[in-house]
Amino acid sequence: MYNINLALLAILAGFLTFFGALSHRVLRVASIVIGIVGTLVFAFLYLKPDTMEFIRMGVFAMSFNLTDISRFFLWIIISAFTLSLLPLIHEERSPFFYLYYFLAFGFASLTIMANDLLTLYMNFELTSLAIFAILLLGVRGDIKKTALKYIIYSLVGAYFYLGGLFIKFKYSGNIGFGGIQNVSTLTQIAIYTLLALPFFVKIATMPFHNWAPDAYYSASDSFTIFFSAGLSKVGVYGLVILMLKTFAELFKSNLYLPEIIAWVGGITALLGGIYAFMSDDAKKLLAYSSISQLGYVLVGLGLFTPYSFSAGIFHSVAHFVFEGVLFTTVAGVIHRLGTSDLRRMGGLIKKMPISFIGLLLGIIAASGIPPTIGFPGKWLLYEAIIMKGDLFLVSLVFFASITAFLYSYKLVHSIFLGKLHKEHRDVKEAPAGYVVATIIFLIPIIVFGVFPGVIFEKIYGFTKPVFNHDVFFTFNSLKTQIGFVKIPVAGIALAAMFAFSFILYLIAGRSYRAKQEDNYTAGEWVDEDFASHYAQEFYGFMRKAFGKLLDLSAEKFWNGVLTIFKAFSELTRRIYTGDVRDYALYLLFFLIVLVFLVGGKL
Amino acid sequence: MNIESLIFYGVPIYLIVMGILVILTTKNLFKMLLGLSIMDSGINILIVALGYIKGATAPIYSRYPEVFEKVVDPVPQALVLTAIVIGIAFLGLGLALVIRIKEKYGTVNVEKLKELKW
Amino acid sequence: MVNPILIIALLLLFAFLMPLLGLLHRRLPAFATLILPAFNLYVAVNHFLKMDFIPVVIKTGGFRPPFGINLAVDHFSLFFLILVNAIGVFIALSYLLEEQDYRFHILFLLNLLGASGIILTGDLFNSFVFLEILAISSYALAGSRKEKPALEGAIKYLIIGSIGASFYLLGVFILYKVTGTLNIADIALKLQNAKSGIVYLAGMFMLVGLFVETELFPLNTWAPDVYQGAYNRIAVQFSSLISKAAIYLLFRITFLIFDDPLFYKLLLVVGLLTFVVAEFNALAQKDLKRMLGYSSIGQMGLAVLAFALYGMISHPEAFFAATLLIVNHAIAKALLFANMDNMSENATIDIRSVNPFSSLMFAIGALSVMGFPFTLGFWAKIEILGILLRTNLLFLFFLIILIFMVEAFYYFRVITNLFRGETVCRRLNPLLAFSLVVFSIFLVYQGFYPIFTFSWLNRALNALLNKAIYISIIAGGL
Amino acid sequence: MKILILAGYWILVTILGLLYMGIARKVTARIHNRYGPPFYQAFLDVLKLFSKRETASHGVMHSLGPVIAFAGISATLLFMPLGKGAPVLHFQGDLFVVLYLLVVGPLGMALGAGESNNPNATIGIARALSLMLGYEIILFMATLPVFVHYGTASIYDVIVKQGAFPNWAGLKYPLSMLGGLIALHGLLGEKPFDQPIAPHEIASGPMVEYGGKYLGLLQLWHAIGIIVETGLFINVFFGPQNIVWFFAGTFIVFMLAVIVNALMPRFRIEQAVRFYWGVPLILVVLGILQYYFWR
Repeated sequence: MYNINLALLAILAGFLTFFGALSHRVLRVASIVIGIVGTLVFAFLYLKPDTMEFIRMGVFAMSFNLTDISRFFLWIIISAFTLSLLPLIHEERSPFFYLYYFLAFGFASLTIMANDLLTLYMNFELTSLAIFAILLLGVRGDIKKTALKYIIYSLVGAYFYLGGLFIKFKYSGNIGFGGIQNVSTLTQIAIYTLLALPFFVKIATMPFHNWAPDAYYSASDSFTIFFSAGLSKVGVYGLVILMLKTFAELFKSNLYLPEIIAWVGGITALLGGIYAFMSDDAKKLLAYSSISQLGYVLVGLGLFTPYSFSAGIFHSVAHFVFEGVLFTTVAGVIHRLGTSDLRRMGGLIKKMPISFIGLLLGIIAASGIPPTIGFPGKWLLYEAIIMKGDLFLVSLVFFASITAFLYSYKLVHSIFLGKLHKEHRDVKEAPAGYVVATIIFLIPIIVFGVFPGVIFEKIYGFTKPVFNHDVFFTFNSLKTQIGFVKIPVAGIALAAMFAFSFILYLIAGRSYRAKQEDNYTAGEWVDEDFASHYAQEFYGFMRKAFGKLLDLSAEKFWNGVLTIFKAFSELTRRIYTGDVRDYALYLLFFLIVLVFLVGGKL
Repeated sequence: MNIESLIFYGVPIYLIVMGILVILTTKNLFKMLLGLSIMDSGINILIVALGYIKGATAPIYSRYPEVFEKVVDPVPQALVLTAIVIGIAFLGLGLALVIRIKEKYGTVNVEKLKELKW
Repeated sequence: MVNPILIIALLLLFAFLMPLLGLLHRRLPAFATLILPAFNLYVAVNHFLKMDFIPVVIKTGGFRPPFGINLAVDHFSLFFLILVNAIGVFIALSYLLEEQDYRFHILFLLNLLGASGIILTGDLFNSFVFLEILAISSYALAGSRKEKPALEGAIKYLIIGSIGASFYLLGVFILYKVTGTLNIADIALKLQNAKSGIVYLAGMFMLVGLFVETELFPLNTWAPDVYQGAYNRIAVQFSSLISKAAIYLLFRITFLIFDDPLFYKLLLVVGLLTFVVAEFNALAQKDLKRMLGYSSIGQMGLAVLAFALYGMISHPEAFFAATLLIVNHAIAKALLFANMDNMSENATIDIRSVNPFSSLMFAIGALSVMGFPFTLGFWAKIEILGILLRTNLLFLFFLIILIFMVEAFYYFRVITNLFRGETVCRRLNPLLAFSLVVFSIFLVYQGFYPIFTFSWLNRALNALLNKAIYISIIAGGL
Repeated sequence: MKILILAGYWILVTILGLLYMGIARKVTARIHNRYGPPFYQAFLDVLKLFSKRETASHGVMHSLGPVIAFAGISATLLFMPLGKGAPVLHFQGDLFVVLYLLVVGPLGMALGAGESNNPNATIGIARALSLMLGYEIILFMATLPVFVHYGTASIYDVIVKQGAFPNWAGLKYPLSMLGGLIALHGLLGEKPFDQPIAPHEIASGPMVEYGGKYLGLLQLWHAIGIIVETGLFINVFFGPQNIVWFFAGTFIVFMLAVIVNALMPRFRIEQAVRFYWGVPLILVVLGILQYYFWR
């Protein structure tokens, strides 16, 4: 059994679901379940390291190889995919939607298994195309514009990648992942930039992030789980593989490149966080948070020390887990409420307790509070940057991490806390698929938060050959030259103190349940209709604090670029005046030019 | 530059230039086709003139070999014959199109024929 | 093996017989137009498979080359013959059930005759005649739709086209005057070593004529109008048949006769200008067919550009890329333009109501033109970027990539609109749908596994590249 | 045994924290030329609050909020060394553990207050979180050169390595120390940075719906918080060599804050944030530059 049969299986399951969705609801659900089970069974039983190639054409052969790195990221994608299929059961969509969904997964897995740059490119493009098709079946917002924006950003990145691929081929004579020898540093940096561009686009690094908020906003809600938690890992994988396999020497020897990339990541993390807490839509907020969190990943990868690199990869796993749970719970809420506008939610904690717990742990992890999965990565990242000695960068990253508290709280408050709206009085807990997915997501949040060594060991397997560094972790503790943390201790301390204060709480007298409107309102009478949910302009005052910073828009910049192109095209099309005499004149001029060209020879 | 070559080369070149000038200056589609035709004729004459050998006779098959040395090259004339036929075909077609255009647009003014542009 | 001269003869015969056939039965002309290209295709494929690499001379009137008119058949010309006739079969089959005047079928056959003749002939003047047959039937076809835009496009094409053709004739004659022969191989033989200035002048005159037909800037001014105005099937013919036959001639004589850096440089500049201007113009279009027309022009420019790079790198890969691009473009554009029949008339880029089938077909065609992976166009794009990089012109390399982005932008803009429009199921022409499916499957299958196209293309290019053999066999009069 | 010692320290800190609070009220009153409550008033308050028979709650999260807040700050305390030689859990975690655990408390309270359906509470929290954007980064950047200077991220190691009086890190990096002091002021929520509470504006913000044992827990949280927050500053910049020094240091720093608090009006929230991005930011940036160029 070849590994790439996983993709074939997914495509098959996609067609099955397509026809299932065409025929009957039950068949649709059944075929989705078959898809989940089939993918998992294959993944557990048949994924094994092997290489294969077919379609050999000259220097190119379509080759696949399941290395340790690919297997690592493949598992993330498989998990995100299967988990996101659970909520999908409840989504009634066009049959094509399911087909594209499975295709996106299939091509993404092929991308990760690719063993050379061109195979990677081909499958990467098709992944983008499948996502584009899914975005075309979006549910809200300006769908056309969103989908177009997504595919154009992706393609621009991909075309530059293609350019980089050729230049790499020119210098190294192959299109494998191998390094380039005997080339000046500047050329190498140029090649790296070109090759890495589509992956920067994929993980929505600023200033290539514009597609992401719109895409997450308008895409189907259960797809965004897979989109953020799973498909963004294709971008992370691409960066990892380029850095580890192709440009390791460059990153080790060059002083500036790692810093620049890390700074780009840091700025992305910060601005992403700021935009996140300034947005009033749940999905857009999560989109920006995803961008921000992937910014940390980029900081870690870019800095290219053994610690930071491991931290970056670990954090990408964390990103998968907590963005997964955040998007799942928010999808459940949107499924029940029919809106993603934070200003029209509120007070759902009593109606959707499991979703609340899921979201709560999700934001705790996203904020990086121990002992959740968000902590070890961030901890290691800070230590790594400090060890590298870039104090301003670590300050930037720390600043970015504060924004996480702001948007996290905004999210959880606007949805679950505050006042329950009248029309939401009969809202029920999210359907079973959402709940099950949420609960499954919660397990790794805690387990890998307390025992990060399990993941670090896998990461160590493929960073060791490059960095040749020592083991810096046990299964539950991390140690660097400057610091040490034993995570269960923090967890136990928290738990013990919680137990203690809970006892204090219990023995200190009864509490009675006050009605929601039973409030301190300075003597005013409050009834059910009183709009007391604070969700509009949550951090509105920060607009004044940030001032012009919020006007910074990559969108405007890219629109400007597009305007230049269009202006140029307006210019060139004037050549075609429509008057046949002009055309004859062109012909004559052209003839005269040609005659002049040969004039010297006559 | 003798008078002979002036006629041989000057006349066709004059015709070609005139034809092109007509195409470039007139607004009337019909006249434009005429210009094209004039230019075509100019080129045809140029070809014939280029193929001419002074003092030679028509290239007609003869039993006497000495005649062969004094015939002009037959190929250009064959070419021109074909070209003339082609020219007629395109002129006929062009005129048919002009009639159609007159029916549809009500005019043969090229300045009015600018619906398709840019 | 069937004598290829039959291709020309039968086409001409049936073109004359058309009125008679039309009298017998009103459907008969349409069937004749299907059978003839199918026969041609059979002959061409048959020859292509059975022929060895030595070109074959088919004498007419009993004269040996360099005298008399002869057909020179090698793999390269057969390859194009197959391409052109396949498109012919496609068009004839797709519109088999359409009610058309028999005169229309005459024009179609003449058009095919012109294209096949250009490809088969070994004689320069003969090529002029066929070029004119092709051109005149094209003018008529372009104007066959009795609507304002079609007539306007046709008359513009007619004027520009006949000026160009006149200069082509002049160029041919000058070559004859210099070398004393009209046989292409013989001319090549005689001009092999010494080319005087007058030969360059002749070449330039001929190129002017050919640039009009191959839609190269700045002589392609008529093309967008024709694409926009004519019937969709005529647009298919223009993008996939007429211009492809003309570009064959351009490649053949440029490589064989004017094999000189000056010409390659000229083609490079012209190709690049065509590509850039056309793609940018396509970006600004509102009318869908006009946009596709500009895209067609752009692809022709790119093909010529790739071809011209041979002058810089002297590597057959340039020809390979150019020809592959032409094949891809012929098929993909045939798909796109024919698919326009399923869409509303005067469709703009904001097209809304369309059926899912035609959206899919449009997407496949557009993806192939853009060179998306797993379409035939991908390999063409890879090849072109490959040769661009060989030239060390990094600026050019990135310019082309930039234009690819522009191309992707305007195509995806339409695809987005197509897939978001509310679906209206128009009645499909079943035969058209069938041929669309065949072509799209070909594009995708060849994208996965392009061995078939590659091996045939390699054979064709071997024939083109073995210039010495071609010249010695044909001019040597074997 | 170890647990008993820990518990002892914890009780000591709680008591001292409450004492600080009482003294702060007294000092403030004296500055305002009032008599003020007795210095043990905070104890009385807490006792009173815990002995209330019945307390209003708006839901599970509302009840759990103060519990989490108290648990969070207590857990943080366990990782915070109380000067040199105080046996706490500092060897199990470093600065970043402390910084992140420090957030658990406010987060718990924010969650609890959020459920109360009183806009004042949420406004207070939104302000508190926004203010964090101001002072947290300053505090972090202020301590950074010290940690890097001693090549460790562990607070305890910093204390040990810097040693007694003339070697204080605060004297080596005076600009950072000054920036840190200003940041600490915001961390403590004293005027002019008391927008989250703002009693006259939003009715003491997050605490508005809390009474009885909840408020009691919050008071204890506040008491411990004072020691932990000032302790972080003292530990980093003045390396207290024993526990007495530690408490003396925290007391002095806290009293400094109280005096400033008594004399100051209140910023608007965006003014406060922008204030931090002005002079204090320049101070701490200079501090970091000092580390790079003039160690």
